[in-house]
Amino acid sequence: MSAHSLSLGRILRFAILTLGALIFLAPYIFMISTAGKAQSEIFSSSLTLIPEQWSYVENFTKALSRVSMLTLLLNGVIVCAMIFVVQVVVAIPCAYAMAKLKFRAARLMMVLVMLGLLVPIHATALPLYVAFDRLAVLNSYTALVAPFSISVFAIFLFLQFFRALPDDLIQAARLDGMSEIGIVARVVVPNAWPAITAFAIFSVVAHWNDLFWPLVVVSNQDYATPPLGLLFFRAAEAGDDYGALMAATLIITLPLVAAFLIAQKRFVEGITMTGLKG
Amino acid sequence: ETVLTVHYPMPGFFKDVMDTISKKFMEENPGIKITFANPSATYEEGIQTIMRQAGTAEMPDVTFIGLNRLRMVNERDIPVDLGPFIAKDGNMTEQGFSENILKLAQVGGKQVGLAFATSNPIMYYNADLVRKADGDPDNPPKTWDEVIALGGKIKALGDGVEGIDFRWQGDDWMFSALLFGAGGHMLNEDETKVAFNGPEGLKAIEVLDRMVKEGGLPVLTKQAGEQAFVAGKIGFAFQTTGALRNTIKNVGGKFDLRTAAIPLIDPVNGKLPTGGNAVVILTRDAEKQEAAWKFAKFAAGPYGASVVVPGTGYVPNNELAAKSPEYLANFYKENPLFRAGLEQMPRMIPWYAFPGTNGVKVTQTIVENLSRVVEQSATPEEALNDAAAEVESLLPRS
Amino acid sequence: MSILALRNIAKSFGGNAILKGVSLEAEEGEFIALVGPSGCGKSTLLRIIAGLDHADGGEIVISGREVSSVAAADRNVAMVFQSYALYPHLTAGQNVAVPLAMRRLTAVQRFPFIGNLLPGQRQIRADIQRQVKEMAASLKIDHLLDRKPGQMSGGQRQRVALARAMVRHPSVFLMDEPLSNLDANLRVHARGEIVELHRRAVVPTLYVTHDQSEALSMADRVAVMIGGTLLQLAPPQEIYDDPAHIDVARFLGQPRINVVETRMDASGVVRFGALTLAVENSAQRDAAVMLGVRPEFVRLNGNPNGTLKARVERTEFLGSEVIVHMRLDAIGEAIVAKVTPVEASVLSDGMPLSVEIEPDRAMLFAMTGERLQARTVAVAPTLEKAHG
Amino acid sequence: MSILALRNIAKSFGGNAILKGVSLEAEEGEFIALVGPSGCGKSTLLRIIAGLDHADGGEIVISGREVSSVAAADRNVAMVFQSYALYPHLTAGQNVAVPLAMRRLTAVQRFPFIGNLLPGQRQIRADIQRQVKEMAASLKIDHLLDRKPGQMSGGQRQRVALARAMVRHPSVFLMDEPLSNLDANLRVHARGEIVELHRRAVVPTLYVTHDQSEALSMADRVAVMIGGTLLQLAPPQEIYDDPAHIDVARFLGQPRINVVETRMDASGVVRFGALTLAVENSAQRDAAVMLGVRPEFVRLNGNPNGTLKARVERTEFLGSEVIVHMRLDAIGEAIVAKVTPVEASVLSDGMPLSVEIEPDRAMLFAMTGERLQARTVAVAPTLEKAHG
Amino acid sequence: MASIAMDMPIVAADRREARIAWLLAAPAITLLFLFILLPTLAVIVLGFTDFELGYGGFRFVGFENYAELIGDRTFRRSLWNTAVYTAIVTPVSMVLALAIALLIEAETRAKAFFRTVYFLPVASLLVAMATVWQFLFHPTIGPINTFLAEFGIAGPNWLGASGTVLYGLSIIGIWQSVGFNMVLFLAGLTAIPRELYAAAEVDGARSWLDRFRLVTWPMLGPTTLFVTTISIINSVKVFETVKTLTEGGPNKASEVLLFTIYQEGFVYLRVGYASAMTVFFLAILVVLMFLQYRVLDRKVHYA
Ligand SMILES: Nc1ncnc2c1ncn2[C@@H]1O[C@H](COP(=O)(O)OP(=O)(O)OP(=O)(O)O)[C@@H](O)[C@H]1O
Ligand SMILES: Nc1ncnc2c1ncn2[C@@H]1O[C@H](COP(=O)(O)OP(=O)(O)OP(=O)(O)O)[C@@H](O)[C@H]1O
Ligand SMILES: [Mg+2]
Ligand SMILES: [Mg+2]
Repeated sequence: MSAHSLSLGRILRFAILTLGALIFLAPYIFMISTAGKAQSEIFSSSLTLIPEQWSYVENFTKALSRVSMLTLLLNGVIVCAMIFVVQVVVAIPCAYAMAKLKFRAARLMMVLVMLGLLVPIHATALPLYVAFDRLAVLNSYTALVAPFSISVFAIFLFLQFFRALPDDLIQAARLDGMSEIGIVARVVVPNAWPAITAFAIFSVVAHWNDLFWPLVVVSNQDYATPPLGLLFFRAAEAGDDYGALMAATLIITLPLVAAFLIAQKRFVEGITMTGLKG
Repeated sequence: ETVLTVHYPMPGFFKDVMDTISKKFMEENPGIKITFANPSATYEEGIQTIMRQAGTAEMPDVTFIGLNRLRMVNERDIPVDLGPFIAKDGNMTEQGFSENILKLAQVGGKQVGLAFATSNPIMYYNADLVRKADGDPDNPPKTWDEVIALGGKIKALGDGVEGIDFRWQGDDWMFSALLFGAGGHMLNEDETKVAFNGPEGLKAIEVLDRMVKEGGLPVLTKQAGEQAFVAGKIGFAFQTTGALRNTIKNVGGKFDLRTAAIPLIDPVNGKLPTGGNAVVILTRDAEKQEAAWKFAKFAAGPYGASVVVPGTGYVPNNELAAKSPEYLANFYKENPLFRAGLEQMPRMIPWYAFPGTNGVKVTQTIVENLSRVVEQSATPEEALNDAAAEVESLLPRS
Repeated sequence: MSILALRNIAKSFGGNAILKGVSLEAEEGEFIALVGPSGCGKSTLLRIIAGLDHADGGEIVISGREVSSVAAADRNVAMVFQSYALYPHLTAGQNVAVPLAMRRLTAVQRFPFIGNLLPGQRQIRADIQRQVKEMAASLKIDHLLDRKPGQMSGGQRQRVALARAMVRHPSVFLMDEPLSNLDANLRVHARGEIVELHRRAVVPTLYVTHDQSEALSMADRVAVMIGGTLLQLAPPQEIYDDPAHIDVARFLGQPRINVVETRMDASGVVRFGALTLAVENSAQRDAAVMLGVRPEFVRLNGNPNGTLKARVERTEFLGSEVIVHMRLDAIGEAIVAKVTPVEASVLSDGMPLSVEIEPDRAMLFAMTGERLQARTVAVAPTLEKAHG
Repeated sequence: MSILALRNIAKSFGGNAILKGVSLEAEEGEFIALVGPSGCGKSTLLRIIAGLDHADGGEIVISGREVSSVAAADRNVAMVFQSYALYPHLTAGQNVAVPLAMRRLTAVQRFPFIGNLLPGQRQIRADIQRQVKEMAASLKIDHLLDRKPGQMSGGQRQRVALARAMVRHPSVFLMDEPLSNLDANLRVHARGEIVELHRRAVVPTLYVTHDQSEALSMADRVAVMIGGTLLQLAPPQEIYDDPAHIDVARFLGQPRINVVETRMDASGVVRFGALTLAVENSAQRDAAVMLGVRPEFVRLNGNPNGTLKARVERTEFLGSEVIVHMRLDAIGEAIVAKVTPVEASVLSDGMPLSVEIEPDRAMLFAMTGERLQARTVAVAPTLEKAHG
Repeated sequence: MASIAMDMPIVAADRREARIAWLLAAPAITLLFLFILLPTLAVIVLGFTDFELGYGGFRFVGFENYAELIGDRTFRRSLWNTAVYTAIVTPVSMVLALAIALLIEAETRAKAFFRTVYFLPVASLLVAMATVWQFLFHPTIGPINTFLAEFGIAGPNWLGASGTVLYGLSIIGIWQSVGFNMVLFLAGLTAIPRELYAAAEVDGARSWLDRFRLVTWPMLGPTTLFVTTISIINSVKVFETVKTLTEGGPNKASEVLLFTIYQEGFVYLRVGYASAMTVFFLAILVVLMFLQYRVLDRKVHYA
């Protein structure tokens, strides 16, 4: 009897998840469908998902030829990787200090972190732009990466996770002769993989898709990141070239999805605090 | 070799045009090299970019700025005065730049640029729907009354079909079309008082109100209206001729697309605002300025127009281009849809730009009050008076 | 010279004084067992010595250096945590190797990938591996070296934690109940390994345990901590035979020492059953005192007419011995005796008998708990014994 | 009717067979101690019974119902986890109250805010509070009820975990080393509480312990599990005096039983020292056998010229008794005796002496480990004893 | 005297720990200072000027901008709209995210698939996805209203009408943030010791809900606090959808804070005024967030 109700629950769960997935996927379904339609087919009074005349090749060719997609993607990878590495290297020790060390400035830091979370880049873009111009670093990877070298989001996220690590674990590491940096690298980081993975996902997604900042600091197309490429398919006043736009969007989004598929395994291997008693 | 950095907005629209023009230009002027800066998505973003970059090493040498923003840019002393170059050339009319055309890109008498791609508002219509509603597609409505009546009939067809889409969102351009079409003005002569709340203005806004009440004008966002029209769900669409090429592509063979002149409240004295952009020279380097002037004339000249017009729907801002068979004469013969805009060219006057620091905000205020009419949350009088009062307060106090 | 000295260590948690001035000195290579009731502050004391907690007051000297301001990592102490505190993401082998790698490899050599390319490190790594294997073999966890903590049993984890501490060469060993989850044989074996290591390393060791036989058999001296103070610090035999305080006597010895309240007369003499004890120079005369006798010194007499009549309440079988719970007829107090299974075999619940207390084995304590040194003056003639 | 029955439970972890078909039946109110070496699968077995792990094969019957497909929450078992598994965010009191609240309050009543408004729940809550307080008092943790696990000592946490299990009225009690972190007195006290509760509740109890005296004194029957199988399940005295397997004999008894290899002649007779044992109906004649004698049955003889000459290697003081480690001259094997401190006081390391084995106390085992039933045939005359 | 002497080493030890902490935090503090604090200070200074983009100089005008702010209807409207948007998006997206995270964790099959699907909106390029949403929400030819029409429901004019535009935007906001929050919850879930679930089961936490309330929810405390904070902040910072889809309209019905600031600063080019707005907006939020954090942090259990 209980086995029966169990499977009923499972069917229900599966059904809910599938339904939700459909709803969440809907925009993508339309996107994929649109990417395969000829321009005249996109807007019509009847709703069809399957293109009447398959224009995938055409749209994708357009997407790839109109802009140098390879440069864009490469720039995206370089910028995202640089940003992520710096963010993690900077944020993790800081979050560790705030979470596990007696640190009187921790409270002040907390205020700063909150402030940092709230300050929109739109607001500080101008002063930063002026400063970067004075330093003559506009149109460079430095300009693209520097403002994001500090991620208050990362500090905040890691702080919450590190606080949940048992003190005994860290103290055992101290007794084993690890320096505080060593503890961060060898004990804290391996046990906070889910958090770091989550952050990696967010950081990469955010900066891969960021349109605002690259537009501000990059005028040389050699440093353009993927979303800048999308501009070439947009003609706000006169209507966009939707098919090519969707195709280009798909091309840009695909690497992210692939990266997520790899990263999400980390959630499965979540570490539970089994080395401890209590 | 002189290298010119050129910046332009709306790359989805202008990229091919720019590529073609610059290629040809470099062929003809081997000493000058054109490179493109990262384009901006919209006119607004383009201006922001320029404003930010003004005075920095990043500033491009040449850019393209929306006609209604020339005044603002000029107030900040960003564009180079082209007057001396014109004087030096001395034969602008011969090159196809008539006085009228030069005026489009003048601010307070100063030549801040050359109109590059210009547009005026026209009427698009779905001949199939017109036919269904017992209208004659070959003889489209000439007055707003006719439009509204036919629009009402089309809406009555049902099946989610709407009568009219009128591009009132975004800026005051289409309101200007109604206002100027009634012979009205935005401000008085010395730009100290609001003038759009006079009888012309009232007529203009009443037309909009009636379109909603009787003509089947739904509340749609800009994109939604456009999409519904190309999907064949709307009878009439009033918007820039610049969107023509795209509309043709989007419609494909779905229905019989036609264009016609936009009705004027005052068919005699009515004028139409000019949309589009002007090529503006930014560089302060004398040598570059020379090259830039060459490029500006080339882009705004007949060759430029012959590239811009077919690819977009803009009207030629160069008189040579329109008439010369070398350029566009044949094109117009073969593409009647493009003729509506061309024929309205004599009525084109500059798109009015408000003075003072709140210039842009003023247009927003007008749009917001229009939306109250479209949503029918205010009567035309209320909306107009509120708009007038608000705009009044935004004008520079002198 | 003492290698480890604690002076007046005090610690409170939110107003509760847990340690109230604990002082202790350990000589080079001395093995001190720290015992005390659960929650008395043993782990806290170890943590303070290791530098993981700050004392509210007092001094800690390790190898002649005052270390209060020295970081835990620099004190060079090895500790077995009561909670094991294994690194959950590392295998048992890696867990054990950590302290070695930390001390023997430079930061650069420990660096992933790059470190592996440096000269010399390969030799050291191999050496570390060997040491880990040896240690693991001696604690019988060599077959577990590739498992993560989550895949091990409680006792296995505990041994890994022990191995991680023992593999090092610290200045001080601190062990917090390192064998509590092991079975008796393994415990005896591990005890042997610890003692052996300790003998070789000649490092002072502070060993917390709840197992008395562990404390008594392993330690050079036993420290009994009760109520936040060290009540006695003495060699095992002394602490067992000659406790300084009734709490110490009560705490050590299984089953617990029998204590009965009785009176000391004005001349300083205490009489109980057949026993007469005299206390000299005591401040407390004509006062209540406590008389303590360990169960193994309580003899049973089958004749139910001795001086101390009692009745068997129940017997408890412990394998090699039997605990007899009785109640004294006269004063209604419970009394416990430890006898051999053979002696116990004739007993039955409710059976009346007499008990005798071995002369010279009774101890006297003041009501405040302090020991009163007493001399057995006379023993009344006993009846013949019931069993051989 | 058996309340708890295990039939042929098997479990492997990644190819390692941990449980190889364990069967066991517990009667109503029976207290079974489960002992075995560390890592032998005791915790695993308890987890399987509780429904927290799935067995690879076998049946579990609780109160006549096959529960393999019943969720843990519905099996109504109470368990003390070896790792405590306290809810870190709840205070001790709340931890203990959880199982009561879960069973006695409905889902709606437990709902925050709303639940508090429902009729009847206030009474139940008060009742739960009372029960928690009582339980806490009996385990001496009443002063800790407002602390969170992080603020408690190891032993205190363990008692909270114990209280959480004991406060309920389950169908089965499962306890995984519930007293390992307690000091001797507290342990004895807690033992008493558990036995008392068990008597009142009349619920079968499976009790894992590494403390032999615990197993032997508390249990109705002791189950010895070694190498994934139950080697013997019998009452304490039987399992101690009459082990069915050499591993059982070796596992129980502190210090470990002395085992020497010797030979059985063709007539089934084994001679060792002054001892002659005869085995009847044995399949193994003229073969090597093992002779086992518990240390408490090894007597010391001060005369170094007895049949079994030996030399003292070291002595180990355990308070009420002393362990004497010796080596037999003849065969070089170690032999251990347990004597009183008085007997031990005359011994010194290296001293030669003789040992004697108490007649009827020697056991024989086949080389495979099985017990061989033997009868003492004759004892050679012994020399007079050296001490009392 | 003696007690002072005794305290000394402890103080020293604390000081050493603090020094290490400073050292570890130093890069972060430096960068924080450079890229957040300094520019913010610049914004505060700008808030007291009449700086306009494109003009070289500016004038200090004291609190003039702030005075204007108080009477600014648009700003008030956008405060209100932002509050409404946040009040819808934050709770809904959090509850949905937690539910989905739990469902996915409980599911045995197709975990990776579901995780990816629900995460997809996060990975999407909003400027591009906005156009898709715009189409989905199209009042006449949009799939949503077409679908509703199947059931005889006349779908609303989602993004076109001032009455529904905020809800339309909220739906997009929820769609985007559910995956974000879900990833955080998934990460939080992995950190819960399995042993606690075992204890809960044995204690009779029969239903899924019981186990959730007894173990999951409290142990997720730090994660939830984090997600709440971040969700609120992200909702308050809604911008791109408004910019690409509605431009704040119709008639300011979807005017939100960041859009208003953007509009003032970058479209009207009144950087001084926009800066004052930003400062005001930050001040409100910092106070709010800090209060929220103080209150909730106390209820959250760490380790
Ligand atoms: N997840 C797992 N993966 C692999 N092996 C495991 C796992 N869990 C337990 N084991 C192994 O199973 C065996 C039995 O473990 P269990 O915890 O039942 O032992 P135990 O008898 O309780 O030991 P102890 O007395 O030390 O607590 C051990 O050898 C252990 O290493
Ligand atoms: N963080 C804390 N806050 C408040 N009290 C605490 C804290 N940590 C420990 N205590 C209390 O301090 C006392 C000493 O704890 P400690 O862990 O040193 O005991 P212990 O002697 O090791 O006990 P056990 O033998 O049970 O492990 C205990 O009563 C405990 O409840
Ligand atoms: Mg402890
Ligand atoms: Mg176990």
